[in-house]
Amino acid sequence: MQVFLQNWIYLIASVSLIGVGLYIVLTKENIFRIIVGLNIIESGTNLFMIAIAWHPKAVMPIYTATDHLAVNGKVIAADPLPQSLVLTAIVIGLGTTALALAIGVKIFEKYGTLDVRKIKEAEK
Amino acid sequence: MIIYVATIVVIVIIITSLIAVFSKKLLSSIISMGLVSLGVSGLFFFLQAPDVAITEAAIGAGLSTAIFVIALKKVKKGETKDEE
Amino acid sequence: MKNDTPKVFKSIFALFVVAIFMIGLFYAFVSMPKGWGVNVNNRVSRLYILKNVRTATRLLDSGKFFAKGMKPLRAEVPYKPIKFKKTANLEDGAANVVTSIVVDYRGFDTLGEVTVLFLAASGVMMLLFGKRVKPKRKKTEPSLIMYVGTRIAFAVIFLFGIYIFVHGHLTPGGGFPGGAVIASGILGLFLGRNGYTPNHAGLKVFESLSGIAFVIIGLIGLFSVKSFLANFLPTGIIGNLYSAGFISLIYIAIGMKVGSELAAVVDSMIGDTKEEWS
Amino acid sequence: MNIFNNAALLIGIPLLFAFSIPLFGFISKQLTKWVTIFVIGFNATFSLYILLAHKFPSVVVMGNWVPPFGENLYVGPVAVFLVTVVSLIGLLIAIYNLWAIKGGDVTRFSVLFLMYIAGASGIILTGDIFNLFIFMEITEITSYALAAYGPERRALGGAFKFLVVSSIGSTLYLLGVMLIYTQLGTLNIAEIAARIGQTTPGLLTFAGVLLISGLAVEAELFPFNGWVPDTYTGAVNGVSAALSGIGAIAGVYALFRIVMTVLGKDGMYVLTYGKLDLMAVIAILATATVVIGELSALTQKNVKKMLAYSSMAQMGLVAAGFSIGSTLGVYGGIFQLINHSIAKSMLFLIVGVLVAAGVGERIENFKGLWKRSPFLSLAFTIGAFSMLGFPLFAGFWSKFAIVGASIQRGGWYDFIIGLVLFASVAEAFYYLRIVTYIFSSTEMEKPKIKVNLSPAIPIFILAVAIVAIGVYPNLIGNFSMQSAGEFTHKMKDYVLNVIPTITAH
Repeated sequence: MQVFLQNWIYLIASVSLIGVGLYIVLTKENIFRIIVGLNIIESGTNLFMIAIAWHPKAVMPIYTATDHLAVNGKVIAADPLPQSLVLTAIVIGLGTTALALAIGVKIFEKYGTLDVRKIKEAEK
Repeated sequence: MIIYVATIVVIVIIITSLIAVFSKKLLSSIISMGLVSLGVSGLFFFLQAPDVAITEAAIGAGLSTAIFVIALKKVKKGETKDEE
Repeated sequence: MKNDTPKVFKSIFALFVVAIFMIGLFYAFVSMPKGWGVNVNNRVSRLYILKNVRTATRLLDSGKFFAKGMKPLRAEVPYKPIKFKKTANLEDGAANVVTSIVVDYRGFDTLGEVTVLFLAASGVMMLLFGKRVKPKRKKTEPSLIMYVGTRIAFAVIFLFGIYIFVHGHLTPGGGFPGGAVIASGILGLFLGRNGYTPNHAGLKVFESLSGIAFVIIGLIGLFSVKSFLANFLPTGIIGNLYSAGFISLIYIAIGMKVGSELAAVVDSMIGDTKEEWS
Repeated sequence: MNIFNNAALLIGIPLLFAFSIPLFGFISKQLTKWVTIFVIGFNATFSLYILLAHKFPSVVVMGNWVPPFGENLYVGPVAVFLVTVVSLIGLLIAIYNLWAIKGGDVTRFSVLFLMYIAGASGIILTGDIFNLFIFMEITEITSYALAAYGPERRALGGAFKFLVVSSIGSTLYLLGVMLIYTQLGTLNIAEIAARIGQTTPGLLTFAGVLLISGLAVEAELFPFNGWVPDTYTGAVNGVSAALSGIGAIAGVYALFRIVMTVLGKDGMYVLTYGKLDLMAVIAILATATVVIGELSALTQKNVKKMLAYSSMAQMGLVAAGFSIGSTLGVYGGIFQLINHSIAKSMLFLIVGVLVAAGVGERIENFKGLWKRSPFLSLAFTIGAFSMLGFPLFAGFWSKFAIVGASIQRGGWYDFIIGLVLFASVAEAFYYLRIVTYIFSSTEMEKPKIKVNLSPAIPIFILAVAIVAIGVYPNLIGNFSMQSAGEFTHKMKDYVLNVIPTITAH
């Protein structure tokens, strides 16, 4: 049971988050809801990237913290490179979210609605 | 042992993300997005990535949600009701 | 045209796309090697496993590097206790390996990342630009306790943010979360008092100067060590505050930049503006 | 491995000035636009120097870590040539912006425009697959913000659509990068390219599909280009010119750098590793793009929207040229890419001048334009003829090369080129329709249009460039041929220049 969970639980979490986010983006009409969906997709992607850098016996990649963390005389740290990539991805996600919200607020000021369908009709 | 805690967190995250899909109010869907971020940051900690966990908690769960709520307040000022 | 499609079809189509995507990812995960390990005794480098970068570079120059198999990717390596002594290069200068990667090996990425955040903030400010309109009186004024409390909390939060980004090379954290923490403290000030506005010109100058500082640190590297964003400071002993070369300098610049930038974003989101086009 | 670290200034100087433009903004708003011009001018001069002094191929080492360990920029023939073109066109559009950008937050606009050019240069220069993602984000974030700029409300809808599509695209790209990383443990393009044969074919195919769907958003290929018409129509004209002239170059470059250099096999015609030949997939997508783009453009009454659809179709043509996979095909693709950038950005600038003069964007408004402004009419005609591929105009040579390459390859590529040529007939129809409108006479006498110096200079230079390339194609052709070699001979011209000791697997 434990082995099964270790292998699969993080993958299930990340993939279902990506799926839920994609579903929101594809079906919802409210602009703010679409941005919520984009955020959830981003969380799922980050989780996926961290999960494939991990090993059940791994310790965190910090020298001063791992001094006494030998497992059976052997030690493995989680792969730090994907972690650094995810740091970057999180910050980029914040930037995109802020810009999208600014555009959304602007759209509400000018069209008086956040519904994508109504905006399309107003353009015609 | 910690994997069972992680499993519970994962179940909570998935349920919360489903709330984000089906909730009628925009505010509750935004809050559940923040909760998803918070749960994911907890998972990062279980996955031995404390740097990422702190960053996600501060940026993804904290500031991102705050900006969201501020923007939502700005939109609500208009008279038009805009729930789906 | 698209509006006439019933909601059910749309959901079914969405579910279809999502299902294909999820199956693909599951398939990919099943067929990939799992559980990447890194030996902490060796230094972090491209392969993180076989060798440290200096030896690897030597092997690379003599053409032997790629002849070695890439097999021992997941091998567990016998544990040797680490002795902290004076370090020779930045590679073993920082106690936090992720920091070492973020600022040193992939420092150029981080410069780009800071730029992305700066551009997003600029975009928000450009879109919400206009003449400030005085906010209407709120129905509920924040109470005195809120007012005083947020101000006291701001001092503590500010200090904590600075702690996070100064200790970026020793403990988890770094410039980005530190800056975000400071920005959330400023957000508290907004909530504590109606009509609070930070000093806009000050924020702008602060933001620009810390960004310029980052690039200039890179340019100093280019002119002294002959490579953009190269370390030019001594690296010290692992675990000391004054170690890890220019990492802490860069993190201080990043922290200040991110803090002032996010504060400006919050400010332009909260304020009401009326745009005018000449 | 030649090292030329000073080329890092191509990214460093724009960043330095982008951060300091808000400080210049305290002095004067007009000054910030001049700073933009100065910095892009520096980039153009420096890259022109590298091109003419033949400082390439060389590698720029970042942070003193040699290529497979740290990050690097690769200054190869493609990179130098495309960066030069990008910064020259960017310089001309920046000169146009001096006159066109007035209201709103001009300071921030200058920052964003400058970083848009620098981000496109970064995409072209970088030698690291994740760094490519960062620069892609820089160009995309700036382009959402730039596209949303302007007094018109339709700009916002287009910008939001672009944002949603391309942030999903970049997520997919990131997943693809991670899948490759799990197999090879590296992010360096040269090393991945050399060792791509070691990966599992199934996983590689899935990763390739993810990478392509991420990159096709900016390269405007068929299922991912729904944002193009709205965004181009809504944006201010200077921005539309930049999006179609500069963003397209960066997008197409990134797509084919990944597909041909990273995933491709060396050979007579480039094919890709994995279970599925991704070059063939791209050929089909490109054909679909051409057909759909041209047929949609045919029905448009709004000139700007028509130009947007036409731009989509031209990108399809470029991708079709690249996907033939031979040196001649890639040569045609690059040549067409540059011709398209020059002509399309000029057409958008002309529409901008006309709209500002109160003429309007609809086709009927163009009636009798010849009487009102001979200069603009002539320039528009030159651009339209270059798009059509008339002899003695720039577009002729590139279309000729693409057709020749596809005939040389034969097989089912004959079918593709047939469809593309059929679609070109539609293109001829709608461009000639505007040209006849321009030269037809009207009864009513309307006032003449006065063109300021600042928009006139870029339009004039671009028009002269089109005619010059048309008369003397080797002006661009030699460099294009040189660049095409880098795409089709990846080991000899790319990988070994970056990591000399590596062996192919």
